[in-house]
Amino acid sequence: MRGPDIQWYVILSAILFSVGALGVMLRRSPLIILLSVEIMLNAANLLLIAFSRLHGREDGQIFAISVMAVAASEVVVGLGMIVAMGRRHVDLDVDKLRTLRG
Amino acid sequence: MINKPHVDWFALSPSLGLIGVSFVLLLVAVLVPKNARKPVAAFLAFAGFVGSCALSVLLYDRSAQAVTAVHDAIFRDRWSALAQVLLAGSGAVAVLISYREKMREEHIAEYYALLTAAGAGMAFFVQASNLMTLFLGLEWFSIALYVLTAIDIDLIGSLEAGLKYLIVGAVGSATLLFGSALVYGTTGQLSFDKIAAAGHGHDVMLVAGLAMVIAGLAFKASAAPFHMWTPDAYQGAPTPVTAFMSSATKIAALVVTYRVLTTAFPHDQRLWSGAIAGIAIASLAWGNIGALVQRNVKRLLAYSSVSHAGFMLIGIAAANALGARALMYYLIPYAAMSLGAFAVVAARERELGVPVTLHNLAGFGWERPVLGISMWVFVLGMLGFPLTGGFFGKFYVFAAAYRHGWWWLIVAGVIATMISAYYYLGIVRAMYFRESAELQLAPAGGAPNRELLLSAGVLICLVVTVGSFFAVQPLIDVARHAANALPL
Amino acid sequence: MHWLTTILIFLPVAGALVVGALPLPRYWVGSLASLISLVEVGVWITTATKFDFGSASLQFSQRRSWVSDLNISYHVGQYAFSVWLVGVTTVVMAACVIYGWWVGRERARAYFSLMLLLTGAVVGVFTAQDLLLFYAFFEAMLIPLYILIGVWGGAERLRATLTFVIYTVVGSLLMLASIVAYGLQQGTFDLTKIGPSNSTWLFLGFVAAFAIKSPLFPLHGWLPATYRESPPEVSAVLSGIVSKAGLYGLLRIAIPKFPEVVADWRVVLLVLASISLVYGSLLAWRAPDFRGVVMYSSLAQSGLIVLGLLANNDLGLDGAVLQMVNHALMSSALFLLAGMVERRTSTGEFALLGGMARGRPALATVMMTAGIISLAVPLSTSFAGEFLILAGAFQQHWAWAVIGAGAILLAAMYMLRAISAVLHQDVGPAVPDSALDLRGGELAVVVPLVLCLIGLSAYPNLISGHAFGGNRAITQVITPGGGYLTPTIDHAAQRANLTTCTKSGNQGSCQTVLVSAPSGTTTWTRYAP
Amino acid sequence: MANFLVWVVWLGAAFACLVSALAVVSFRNPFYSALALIGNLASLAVLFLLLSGEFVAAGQVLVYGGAVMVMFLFVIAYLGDKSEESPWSGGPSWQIVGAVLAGGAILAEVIVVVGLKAGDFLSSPKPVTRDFGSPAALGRLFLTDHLLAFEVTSIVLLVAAVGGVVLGAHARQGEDPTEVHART
Repeated sequence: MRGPDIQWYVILSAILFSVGALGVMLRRSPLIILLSVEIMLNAANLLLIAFSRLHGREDGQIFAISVMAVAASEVVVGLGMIVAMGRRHVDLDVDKLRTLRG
Repeated sequence: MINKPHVDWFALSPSLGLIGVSFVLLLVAVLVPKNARKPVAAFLAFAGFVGSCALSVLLYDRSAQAVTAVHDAIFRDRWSALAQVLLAGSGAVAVLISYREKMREEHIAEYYALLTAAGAGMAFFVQASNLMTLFLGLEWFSIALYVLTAIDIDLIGSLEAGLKYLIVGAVGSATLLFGSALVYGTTGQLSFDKIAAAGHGHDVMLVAGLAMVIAGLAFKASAAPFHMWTPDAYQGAPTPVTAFMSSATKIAALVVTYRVLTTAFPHDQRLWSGAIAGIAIASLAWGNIGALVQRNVKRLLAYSSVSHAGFMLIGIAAANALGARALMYYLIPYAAMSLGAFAVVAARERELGVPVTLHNLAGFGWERPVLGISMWVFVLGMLGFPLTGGFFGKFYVFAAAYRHGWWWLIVAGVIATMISAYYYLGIVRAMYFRESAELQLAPAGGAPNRELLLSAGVLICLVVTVGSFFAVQPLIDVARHAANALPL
Repeated sequence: MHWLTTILIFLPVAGALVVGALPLPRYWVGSLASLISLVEVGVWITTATKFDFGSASLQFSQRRSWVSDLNISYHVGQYAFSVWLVGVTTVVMAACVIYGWWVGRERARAYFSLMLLLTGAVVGVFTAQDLLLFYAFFEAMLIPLYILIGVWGGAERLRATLTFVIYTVVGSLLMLASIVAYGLQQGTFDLTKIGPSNSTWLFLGFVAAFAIKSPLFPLHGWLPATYRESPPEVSAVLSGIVSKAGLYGLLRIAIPKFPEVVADWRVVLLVLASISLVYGSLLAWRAPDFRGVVMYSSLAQSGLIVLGLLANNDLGLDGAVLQMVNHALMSSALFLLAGMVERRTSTGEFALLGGMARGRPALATVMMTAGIISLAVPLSTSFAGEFLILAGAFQQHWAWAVIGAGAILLAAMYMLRAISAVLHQDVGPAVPDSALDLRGGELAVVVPLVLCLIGLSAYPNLISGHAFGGNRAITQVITPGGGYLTPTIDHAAQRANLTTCTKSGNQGSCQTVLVSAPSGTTTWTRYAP
Repeated sequence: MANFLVWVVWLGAAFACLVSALAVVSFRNPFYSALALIGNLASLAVLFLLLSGEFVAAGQVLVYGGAVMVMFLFVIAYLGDKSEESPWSGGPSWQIVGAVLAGGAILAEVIVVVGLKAGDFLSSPKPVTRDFGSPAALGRLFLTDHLLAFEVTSIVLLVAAVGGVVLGAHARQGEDPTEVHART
């Protein structure tokens, strides 16, 4: 294969995953958290496709396509909740969501 | 040329049947007139779960030989069939509990459709035999559960719980996915058997993948430190949904965890044994200490479910046949106790119209003797007292740990149980030792109406909880046959 | 025939279910429960008359496999000493149930149902021959007690139940850990088959549970709050019957199953027992109220009985069993009397009591009799019991006997002080003139207990001579090399099969040899396999 | 030469990918974050192409870049100002420390893993034919080996759609939903 080895892809995807994870943990807007989750899923997808190429097997790509569909589903549900909350004039800040307390 | 794979419809029947019912329920949402929608939908959902339960029993009977079906996508064996029986049973009881729940009438059919879809997803999930079906099954039921948690969209708490559950759940599944990708990268295989056959034990990348897979599954099993969503989601979700989540999700996640670990990673058994033992201890500690300070009963039970995950993980950490048996057996009374306890909470909640706390449980035991005694039995069962299956559950788990040579796990479990006595008996104390008059509690809207369906659900749970104490041997035999499907 | 034990356990349990489920008025509930508890006494009398006290073997036993996976079975049966403990249980429980009926407890269905449940659980503890079954009954006792104290107890009942439950749950969970390890190690949970173990940790797990239940110093912290806040008949059951479950556990499990460990720990346990005895007596002497005296005397008596159990000879064991029965009767009678006094005066404080003997002959007579017997005057049954125990302890070392004798002197002091503070002296401010003498119902409850004591005083050998069958010979000898001998006695042939075990590391090896019966050797009574 | 070009493309795409990902998590306005994510997805699609994943790359652009992100943008536009947040401000400090630690741990773990692995295995991909990753090849797999996965994916989408419908219902008239805390 020409170009970079698979390990460069793996490193890239690891960094992406970490960036996404940091976004989830540090940001408070549910929308941005949702976007960060997408980055994490995409990092995993990159990994899947890279390994699919490594092993010369297409099932990794198949997996990646399913993941896209699943990610879209999560986005639908997540956005649905965010919209519902927005309609009810709730402050969209996960740190301020304190209705549920022990 | 496209050669369609042979599809073992029978192996798929428990989940297919349920998802079929779910589709029918979506039609009901449109076709059946509004006033008849609730009973029709509830009945269909109940029938769906019972039917799925029956199919799972048949599947159990006819799957003595463990095989994979539909091109290595799913397992057809007794381990998954038994889990499906439990899942479908929990679902049926959840329907009984749901019936009188106050919720939006116009979405009642969708509610049951999502409930059955979640059940179907779990039934599929426990059969998963490759990393792809594992991930898809997980998402299938998770997404349904996210919506169910948030379904009471008039309550901020419900939406909030749904959103928190979704975010944490999505992170969990992304972790699982990344781990799966690493495993796939190391071995070039997706299916569990072949991952094991590829034999890359102790490969660094595989171990990293394994760790992330365990973390991802631990999110679903709400094992510490991946449990942070549990109290919020359990508290905010409509109580019948909480009941279903607490029992069914735990069944699905733990059964699959054990399956994945033993089937795909037998070479790394020492590693994952240790990791699971660590998670188990963390769950025991966190769950019990967290529960000590709770006043809200749903939240308290949520923390207790974290600690129960810890107990069952002890069975997994033991990594022997006894541990598999212990896990399967433990799940039976646990599912019943957890469903039953939340059902009782639901009854009290409907009666008072406010969240149930230890404070307003006062006098409940005397006002509603049957529910009171049932709750009493459930919490004693969770505490692991004799005369309930919870006792033998703990006993077997300890026995498995002992067989593995890890007496310190027993010590951890014993200490956890001691701590848990405080808050479990606190529930009994709240129900019996105080009068409701003394605290001036009054039912919202007159005397509580008799809820036959809910009481029936509670009684079923009661019978299972107590029955599993007396009928240990038959249940253990069943669990043993189920565990034979695993390469232990 | 073999069903008798099972009936003894499950008759009250079934009765509890009936009483709890039937929607009867309060009076009828009480009478039904009393009837059931009396029938239970009748069943026990039948058992006792059919029991062969000459045999040391398990009788009326029944065994059903329960969890064949781990060799757990429903195995119940009675040894001679269990018969006596079961008997005293049924008698005391009947008295307490009838007292509850006479007093007219609120929420009668729940109350009597729990009392009957408790009866079944305690009888189960005394007859279970499987470790797991034993544990199940042991824990099952806690459930009704928790509710009985928490619902019908005094003002401080919430705190009392909390300490009580924390102590007992901690103890029994330690025992559970030991049971798991012990049973899996030995491959069976059957008490009649399970072999001895030499693990100190397992032993301590069992001892912790039993010492808390008994109670034994320093694990008696739950005692004061619990005994003061319980309804009197529940206190009677607790100190009379439930504490015996702990002592029975030592007798049946901790001592015979861990011969080597007991040998190593004997002195420690004897010291603890002595401290319980002396410290309990002193506390009882200083106690400001009637219940306090009875309660701390229970601690002292537990210590005394443990002294007998660990004396490691026939005398001590016989005395211990006799004293268990004595104490069950005495302490339940005294707690019931305390309750009766409190009903009249609303207090048990000695400072507020006094002079109750005047014009109340029945109260004075019954209380004097019970008190005199419990301070162990010569010719009384408790004198017999304590004498046997001290004689046994003397054979261990004279110091134990001295301590015991001293404590018995203290017992005389505190008991006389309590009696005089209630019955004699000036009329206390809390004693109204209108306070009645004991009524018929109360007499019907407490007089039978006192009569049992008087009967035993006439013939204590009924128990002390019939607690371990006819066998009077050694079973276990700790050899100087650290091994131990386990003989089984063949009486017809007048010889013993001595199994010699030697220890090397954790593994022991055994060989069986035949020896002639070593008569007169002071060692251990074979009372249970 | 061709090898050099591939390297240049890879570096460009990887750089764009990282920068856009960092942008997503640090923008104040979710609108810009979403736009940055589109850039991220596009650059990932380029990487997919380099890995012979033509169909996946196309799907990435169409499904993600098209459908999903448009949905995001609509929602953000609908919510307006409410969705804005000042990033990196406040919040419990332990949370940030924990997050940085966790993120760093994940990163370090994987890099160490890969660093240790560096060598023969990851640098010798199997040779593949020209139609590797083509729609036809993937389509065949979807209908044979991974039939079930395909079907289940559609079920997941359907469940999500039902969820969207349920969650999208309007609040009841005449009730201030913030007041309704009956259960919680």
